[in-house]
Amino acid sequence: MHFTVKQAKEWLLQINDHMQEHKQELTRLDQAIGDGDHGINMARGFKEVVKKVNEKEYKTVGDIMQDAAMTIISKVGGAAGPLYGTAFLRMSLAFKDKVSIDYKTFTRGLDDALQGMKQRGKATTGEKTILDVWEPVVLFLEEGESFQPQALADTAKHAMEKTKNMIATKGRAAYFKEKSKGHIDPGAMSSYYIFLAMAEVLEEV
Amino acid sequence: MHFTVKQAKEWLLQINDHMQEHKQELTRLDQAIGDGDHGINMARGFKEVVKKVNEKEYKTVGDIMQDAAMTIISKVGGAAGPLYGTAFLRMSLAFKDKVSIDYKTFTRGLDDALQGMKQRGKATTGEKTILDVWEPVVLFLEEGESFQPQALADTAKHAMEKTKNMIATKGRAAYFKEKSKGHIDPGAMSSYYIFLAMAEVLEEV
Amino acid sequence: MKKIINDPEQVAQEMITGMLLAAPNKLKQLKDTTVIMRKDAPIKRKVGIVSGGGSGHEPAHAGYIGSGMLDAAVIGEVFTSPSVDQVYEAIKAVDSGEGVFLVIKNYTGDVLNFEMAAELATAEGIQVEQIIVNDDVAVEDSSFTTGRRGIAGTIFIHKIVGAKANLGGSLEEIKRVAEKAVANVRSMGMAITPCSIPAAGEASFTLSEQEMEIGIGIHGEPGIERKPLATAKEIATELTQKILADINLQKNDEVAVLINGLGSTPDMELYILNKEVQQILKEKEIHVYQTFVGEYMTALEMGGCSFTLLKLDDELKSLLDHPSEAPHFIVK
Amino acid sequence: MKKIINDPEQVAQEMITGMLLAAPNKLKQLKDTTVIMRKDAPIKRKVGIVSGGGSGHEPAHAGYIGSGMLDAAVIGEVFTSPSVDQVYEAIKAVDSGEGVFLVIKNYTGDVLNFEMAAELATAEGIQVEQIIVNDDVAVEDSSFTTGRRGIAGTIFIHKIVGAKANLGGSLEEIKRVAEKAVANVRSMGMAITPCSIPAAGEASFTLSEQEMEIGIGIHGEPGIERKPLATAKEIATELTQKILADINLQKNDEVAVLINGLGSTPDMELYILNKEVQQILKEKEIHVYQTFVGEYMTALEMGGCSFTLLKLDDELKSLLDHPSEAPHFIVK
Ligand SMILES: Nc1ncnc2c1ncn2[C@@H]1O[C@H](COP(=O)(O)OP(=O)(O)O)[C@@H](O)[C@H]1O
Ligand SMILES: Nc1ncnc2c1ncn2[C@@H]1O[C@H](COP(=O)(O)OP(=O)(O)O)[C@@H](O)[C@H]1O
Ligand SMILES: [Mg+2]
Ligand SMILES: [Mg+2]
Ligand SMILES: [Mg+2]
Ligand SMILES: [Mg+2]
Repeated sequence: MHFTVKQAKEWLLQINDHMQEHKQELTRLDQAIGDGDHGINMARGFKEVVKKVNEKEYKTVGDIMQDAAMTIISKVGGAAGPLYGTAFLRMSLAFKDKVSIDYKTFTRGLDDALQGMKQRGKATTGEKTILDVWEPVVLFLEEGESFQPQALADTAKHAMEKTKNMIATKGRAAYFKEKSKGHIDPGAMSSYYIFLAMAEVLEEV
Repeated sequence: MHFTVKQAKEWLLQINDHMQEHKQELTRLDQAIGDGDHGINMARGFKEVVKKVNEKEYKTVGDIMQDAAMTIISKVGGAAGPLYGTAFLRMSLAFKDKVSIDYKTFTRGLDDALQGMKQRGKATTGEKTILDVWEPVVLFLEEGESFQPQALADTAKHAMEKTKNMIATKGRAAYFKEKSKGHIDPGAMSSYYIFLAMAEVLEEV
Repeated sequence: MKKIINDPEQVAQEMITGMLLAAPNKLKQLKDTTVIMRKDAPIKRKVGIVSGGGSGHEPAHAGYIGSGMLDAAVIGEVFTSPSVDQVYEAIKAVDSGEGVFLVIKNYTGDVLNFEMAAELATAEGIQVEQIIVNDDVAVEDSSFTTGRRGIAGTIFIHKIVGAKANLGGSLEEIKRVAEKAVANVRSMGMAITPCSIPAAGEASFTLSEQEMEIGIGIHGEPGIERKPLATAKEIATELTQKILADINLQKNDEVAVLINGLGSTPDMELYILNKEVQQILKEKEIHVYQTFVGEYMTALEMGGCSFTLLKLDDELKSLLDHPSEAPHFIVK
Repeated sequence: MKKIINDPEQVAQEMITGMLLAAPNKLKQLKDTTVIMRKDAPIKRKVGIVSGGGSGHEPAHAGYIGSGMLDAAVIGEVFTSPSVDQVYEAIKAVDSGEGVFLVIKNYTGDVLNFEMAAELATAEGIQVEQIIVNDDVAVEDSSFTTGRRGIAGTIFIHKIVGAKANLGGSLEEIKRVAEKAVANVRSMGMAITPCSIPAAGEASFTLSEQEMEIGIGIHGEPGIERKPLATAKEIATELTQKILADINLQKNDEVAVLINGLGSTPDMELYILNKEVQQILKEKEIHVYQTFVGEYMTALEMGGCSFTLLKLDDELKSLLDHPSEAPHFIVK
């Protein structure tokens, strides 16, 4: 099974569906330990991503991922915008000129994305952020040999839930210190939906 | 029976007691059909009147009324300040150099006060103001021949209650138009307390 | 009622102290009064300009003290006109021999106290003239009422008379431009949340979560109508229409626009309202000479706004453009 | 949540339109962006100064655009950093060849977006320098956090770097005074009522009728402590003590003081707070060179305040005194 332009596009559409549907849930979490805009930011940004990728025909996965990255960077704003934007930009570089991507290349692209976000945000795992979902997912992919959609989604979900008991040391939630415990990190949750969307798309193949 | 410096002073002290006690009631009425400061204004002003007249020994009723007038003018503020201030100033002129005031002089002094307020406020009776208590009281005094404290208080009370069904055409309550109906005018109520205090003082004589 | 204060009975006094400490080189307090004035007043060969009223409308009026606007502001208790003697002291303090001009908002309390003070000053040989500002179109000017209220349009009157005085205008000339400006200024407000007088301890009125009041006064006096909270566009349309219905504005006429916040309405919302107002005026081909957006005449922490239009001719334009050093209305 | 708006998703865009319509002779919008800039930018032989961040803090930052302060402000959605490309466009637009200096408040979103934009601009051959403002002493600067937040002290940084740029300072010289100013500025805030982001539709946090929160951030991020609402004097004492504990101020040192309203706190209360602060500083024999009281950096309609102290030397004093035409910080 390979990841093609068709899957990439479906992935983006599916992410958008989740962001629209869970906008309020994400915002509520960000109200609890942030400034209450994460759901708004993600819903606004991915709506624009869908608009953008629906306008064009893409030949390569790299191209569609690059348009997604640029739209995320310019439309999401906040902390999540440059971080997710960096992730998609790194994937677009890893998938450059490719029309179909195999498991290994796909895994490498996601690891590039993770490393890009780590550098950009000067953060590491355990700080109650996006990274706490991306790293377990990348490790899971690196251990496997082919796409296992359900296990992928489970990994992301489990990772997201683990952020609940973490104390934030990066991002706005860090101001809440110990009080940030007891709430799932909003960025971790939006990352979960990104991987859930991926699993749903891979499932259909 | 005559009205002397002693009674004049007791009158002012008694007015103050009523204003402190009914501060919130007056303010509530003014909240309903004004700007909510009448009780605050009257309580602040008469507290100062008492402070002032307690500082000095007075020889004439005119003198103590003049100090009361000047204090009201400078400490009450709002619409009530210049109006009541004018009333007490007119009384002080009518009682000038007098150590003891008979019924006729007293009545004339109160009529002067009423006329002074009418001129100052360019208002007449029936406009749901202070005047709607003062005029009936002055008429009552003019019809009588000697002090009748209880009847005086009843007249003032009755007059105050009649303002409830009036529509205000002067002062801030005028902005409420028809809606001003159903609430006693705050100025009418403070005037009632002024005459109630007077009756209480005369009663004791 | 939640407030950052010490003693509800002392708010006006303590505010005055805080104002003076913030601008010790520009302002002084007239001893034993609640009068704040220019440190350099009285100004030789200039008519003195005095305004004032109850406090709770900040920056009105002390924020408009400065060369080109007011010489003194007389500050009352919250929403309560200052008393006669305070106004009288202010008049005496700013008179340089050229006389004193009073700007009075049309409320019984203000009118009575300022007029009595003017009588006292006149008796002392000081020339005093005055203007009563009644710009609020929410209250019809009929025999039914004491006349229209004075609201945010007062700021334009301060500017016009202050400029005229600075240019050496006599009391009579100042009175003439003041009357012209008042004849050409109209305002109207609306509220979405109430305010509370500190000493009263509770809100002056209540509005439900879905309600607004059109035409409300700056002390919470009622307006024309309570109705469901509308959009900025609808609100702008309603207020502008009411104002335009009352003032004769033709195509190509020029106006100054003031979008005033009543206290807790963010600048963001005032700018959104401004967008709508400018659109409406543009459609009517009324030319906007200058726009002011911000808090100019507040009602404590009331949520809401007022709009003011001042119809301009060349004279009013040049007076509006005249330099002012008043911290809340600086013109270079 | 009661707001005077049209569409909660469009508030930032509509506000920008309203701002431009209010000052068409002074401001322009960079096409297809949320960047507002001086109409006459780029200014020849002057380093361009760019600031910005989420909206909802008005008059920050667009109110500080003008000769002597900012050349451009990049405006994000409410409480959301503007994106990389917006900042990048602003940098390109104000560069006259002398380079561009960025003033960034220390929030992950702002830092990431501004830094990525700076990288892009540097790659295009534009010289870019920056300062990260972190004046909020409520959050200790430990490894536990992402560092202190940037709040109202940012306004002083705008003033200092804007003046230095106006005086012909190079990027390096501007960076030096910016670092000096940031090293000498400290702030702290508190809230009594919350704010709500229009698109969220509900308050970001709740406080009971008797509660206040000390050390709150300008987006409603938590502070140090929730406790019973205290008097102005107690609040002033607590905030001032926290600031003084963090900055080395000796007898006879000179400071600028900023008493900032967060949105719905009336000027009256800010002046009462100022009275208390000045008293405390006087007792410590710290000399107040200049005082600013008003709304400089708000959090929508939040009720509350922040205090800022900027320790001054001769250089900072002269930069603070340098003329500014920015409408919300005019200096003659
Ligand atoms: N340095 C960082 N590295 C990785 N993720 C981060 C970092 N800082 C914040 N985040 C993530 O961003 C999320 C918040 O995004 P968002 O609400 O859109 O931005 P903002 O905090 O600017 O309002 C957090 O929940 C967290 O997961
Ligand atoms: N023109 C007037 N003549 C007589 N009484 C008046 C007039 N205007 C107002 N009043 C009285 O003043 C009262 C209000 O006084 P107060 O609340 O102290 O002043 P303000 O209206 O300035 O807040 C009214 O209830 C009314 O009785
Ligand atoms: Mg957020
Ligand atoms: Mg009243
Ligand atoms: Mg009053
Ligand atoms: Mg944000």
